[in-house]
Amino acid sequence: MKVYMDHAATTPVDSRVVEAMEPYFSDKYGNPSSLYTAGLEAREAVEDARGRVARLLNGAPEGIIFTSGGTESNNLALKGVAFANRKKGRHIITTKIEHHAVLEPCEWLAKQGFEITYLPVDEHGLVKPESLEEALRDDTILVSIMHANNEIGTIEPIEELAGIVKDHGAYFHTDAVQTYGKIPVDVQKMNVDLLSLSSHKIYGPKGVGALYVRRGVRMDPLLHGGGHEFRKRSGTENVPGIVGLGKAAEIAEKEMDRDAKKLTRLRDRLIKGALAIENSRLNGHPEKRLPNNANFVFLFVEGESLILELDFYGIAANTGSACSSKTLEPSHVLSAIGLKPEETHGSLRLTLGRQNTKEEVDYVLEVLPKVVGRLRQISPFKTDFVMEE
Amino acid sequence: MKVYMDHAATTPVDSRVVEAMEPYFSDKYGNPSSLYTAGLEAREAVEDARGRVARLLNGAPEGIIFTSGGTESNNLALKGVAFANRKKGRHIITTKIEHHAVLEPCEWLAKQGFEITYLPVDEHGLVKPESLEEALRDDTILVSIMHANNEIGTIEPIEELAGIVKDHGAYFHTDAVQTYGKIPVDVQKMNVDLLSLSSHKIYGPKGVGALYVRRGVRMDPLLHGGGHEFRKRSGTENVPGIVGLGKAAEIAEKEMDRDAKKLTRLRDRLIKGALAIENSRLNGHPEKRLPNNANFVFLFVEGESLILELDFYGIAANTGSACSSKTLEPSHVLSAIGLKPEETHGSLRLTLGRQNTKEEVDYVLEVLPKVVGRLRQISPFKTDFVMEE
Amino acid sequence: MYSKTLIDHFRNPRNMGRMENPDAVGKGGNPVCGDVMYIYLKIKDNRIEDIKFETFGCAAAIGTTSMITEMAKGKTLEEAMKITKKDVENAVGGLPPIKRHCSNLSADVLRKAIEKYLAEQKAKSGKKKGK
Amino acid sequence: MYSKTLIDHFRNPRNMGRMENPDAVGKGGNPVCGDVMYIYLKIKDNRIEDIKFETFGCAAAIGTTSMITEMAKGKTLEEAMKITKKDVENAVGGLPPIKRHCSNLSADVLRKAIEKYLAEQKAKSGKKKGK
Ligand SMILES: Cc1ncc(COP(=O)(O)O)c(C=O)c1O
Ligand SMILES: Cc1ncc(COP(=O)(O)O)c(C=O)c1O
Repeated sequence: MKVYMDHAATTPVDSRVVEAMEPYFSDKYGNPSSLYTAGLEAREAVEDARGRVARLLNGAPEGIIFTSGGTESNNLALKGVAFANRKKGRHIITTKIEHHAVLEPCEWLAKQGFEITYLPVDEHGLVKPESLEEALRDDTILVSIMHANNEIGTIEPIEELAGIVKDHGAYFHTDAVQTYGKIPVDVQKMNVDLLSLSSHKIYGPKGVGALYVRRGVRMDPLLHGGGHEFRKRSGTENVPGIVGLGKAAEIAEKEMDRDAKKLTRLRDRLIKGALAIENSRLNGHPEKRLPNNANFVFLFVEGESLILELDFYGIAANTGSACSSKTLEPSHVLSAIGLKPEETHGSLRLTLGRQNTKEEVDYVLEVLPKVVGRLRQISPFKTDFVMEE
Repeated sequence: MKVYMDHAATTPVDSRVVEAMEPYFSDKYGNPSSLYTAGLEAREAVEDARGRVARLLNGAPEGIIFTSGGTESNNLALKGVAFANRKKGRHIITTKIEHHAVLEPCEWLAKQGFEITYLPVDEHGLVKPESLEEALRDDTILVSIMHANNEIGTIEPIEELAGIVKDHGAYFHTDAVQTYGKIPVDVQKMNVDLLSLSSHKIYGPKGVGALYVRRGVRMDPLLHGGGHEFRKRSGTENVPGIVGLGKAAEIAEKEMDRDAKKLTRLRDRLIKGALAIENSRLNGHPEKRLPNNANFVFLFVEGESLILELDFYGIAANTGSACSSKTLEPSHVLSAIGLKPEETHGSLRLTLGRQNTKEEVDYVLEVLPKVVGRLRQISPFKTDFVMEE
Repeated sequence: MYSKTLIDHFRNPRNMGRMENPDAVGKGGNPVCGDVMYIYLKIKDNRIEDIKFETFGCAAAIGTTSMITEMAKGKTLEEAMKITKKDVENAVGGLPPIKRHCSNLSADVLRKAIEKYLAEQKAKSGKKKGK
Repeated sequence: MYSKTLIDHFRNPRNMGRMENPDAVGKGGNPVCGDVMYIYLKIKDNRIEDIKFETFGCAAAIGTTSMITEMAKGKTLEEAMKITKKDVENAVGGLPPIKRHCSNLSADVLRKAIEKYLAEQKAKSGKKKGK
């Protein structure tokens, strides 16, 4: 059995999305900046997609800046606002559990003379509003807090957090890469000025995303050039990609509620079953979590081994283990919620998607104890991490 | 008859490229960073494409950084080198005829405290080596000169220009968006440190490109995040796009020479025929020009009108007219080669592609005199631009 | 980008061409900027009896000049002078924002032609009176 | 990423498990870093008669430890001590660069076990002599 349960990493492109994109490769291939018919046709397709993407977050179409993905959207938001507003202030607030695509731009900005405050989170991964209140300063120009965490699935109280910043004069950005298209996202209600989203997390193609920018936000472009995307992001528009994202947004608008209900049921079944394995634990918030996210620790086994072993059974999953990362550092998110390094090694993330079934969940629940059991058999640790001398 | 003659703006995706991309949307959709089979499969596809792209410019595969297109490649080269080397110096040299995707990043860098020298060109669009020699300073960290100009098609003597910079210690970047895949590009022979290319100009998909970076070049990333692309460009890889670019490079490697010969013949036929129209002129170099580029001025008519009128005949073409640009400024390239503003308005660019035929060229040569004639009939200017009082 | 009406006027310009012995000529724009309009008038009994135009410029420039000739033909000078940029824009079914300023000059040019005509008439009759 | 050989040793580890009453035990790594190896030895006549291992860690850690147990079994202590990291890496058919340092510890652990054993033997025989 082949079971893909890594939808937080990427998703298959929906066949309806592929179909929508297809004409724009070799048939309607015009450059949207061109004046002739083929160009106008491409322009229309781009603007149509812009409208759909905007509607799913209740924002103005002119606020949608198409980018190459979530990483670019985050970089544009952070660096764009930082460079354009540095005469006003050089202080930026974010959290310890952001995606690298927020943390790394922040670290780079720190080298350019900006000062970054990283807010802590509680054991479930929630940012405490008081900590934001305390961190805000006169020279704070930007607050960036993710809508939901990609590893542990915790959903942050953005409405409340953005409310605190609202009267302060700093811009509020949220990385909604893991929520847009999965749970309701409403820039008006959430009161955010900038919001990042990515296509390949919602059954759209890789290589395209968007940044929502509220009217009036002062920001520099990150990609300078021909002045595309309302002079905020240059480069010939990725027409098929944008059309694909538009279609993915359209489908999400219609099917999101139904999907979320189904996924929540599957997720809860998965969590209940997996926690029957001894020395296991759920990471993230018990309720305030993405409908499709389950994240566990299985003590005494190591995540990369777990992933490879599951792969032999046809199951695609993820881990926050250090051994599986390019930097050999354990997940900063699991560390931030208080896990010890030796615990983070045993983390397993299963993220469900539209195509997953109850049978697949049951198959995973049948395989998982075997796999964990076998690795524990190989492991010198059975009840504790102490190394006997 | 439908005749697309704007291949410098964008090209249709080759059907072989579409075919190569297709499996990577809904079938082999894994994230190349993932450890399981689907991830490894995607990784393999990306590395395979990297090899092909590298081979067509005679560089090491590790030197290829995949980006979202030519604009990002240029921004990464310029800003990446500028920020990483600014302790060494703050002087950058470029030319007056670069694409906006070089000029605009330069203008932004100027605001960040860098100093930019814009080299002039002669009446054919050629940069004079002496002018580069004169402009080089001790604090020059980067020279960026395009391989061939996108408007007038002039091919710059990169080998010679880069040779001047070689012993100086500044990096040499070339924007090869209009040459890679069309004429031979060899980073060793050309002696360049960085080279930008774009997929959608060579029958690959929009939304993907690459920057070649020679080993040892000091540069900051532009998109910070998960550390993809040798830590030089983060963001989930656009797998189908990258596969498409790889396939386009593979096809170009095989067919480039044959295509160039055919295009040169068609181009020369087109130029000869169009110059039979009175009060017309060829822009760019008579010989050192792209095999597919023809650029004219037809006095007393305006380019946007010309484009729309040609569109009625099914002909897709381009102009450097101010009225057709977002900023209402005439082409900086035509100005740099000495055209007067009133002349730039009458410019017409026809850029040929793989699919164009002799019949299509003859059709354009049949339509063009009619169209120019009609617009001249409407125009108050018939022999000169003088406004009688 | 352009409305059907504008495209129609661009493709089939009304009243196009130079006029022999016009009673008034208006000129506007600048070849450096890429838009130049000439409007020629035949005036009889304070009314525009015939009107012609020549335009160097983009489709918006050509289309709006063609449109104003239709709008002005047969009107009294006073009526014709009341035609605004906005009227022309509305008549062609709207214009892209970027085209509103530089390419939509025909109302100014028409007004200039009429003003010049009226000033000349005044000067003439003044001369007559003065005699 | 991993060679077929390594994957085989990961999936079907040789000599896996704890050993009752070993003559020597080597321990290496650190749970904080994510890789811990235990190597157990039965030694007879200066030769490794039996060998077992337990590993907490990634596939590279498990596979290389399994591999070294096969390489060392039956060898004299001197021979076994000569096995290097590089030997193990070659035997598993190479390792991803990032895995070469932290996960390929088994050669060190084996050497440590033998050294400890030899030191103990020396101490014992010393004691005997001393008596
Ligand atoms: C929360 C979050 N932000 C940003 C990103 C980066 O998005 P992309 O891969 O589209 O660059 C991801 C996914 O990788 C993510 O999960
Ligand atoms: C010379 C040159 N450089 C850069 C670019 C920008 O490339 P892209 O459209 O892929 O961003 C183009 C084309 O638009 C170009 O012709």
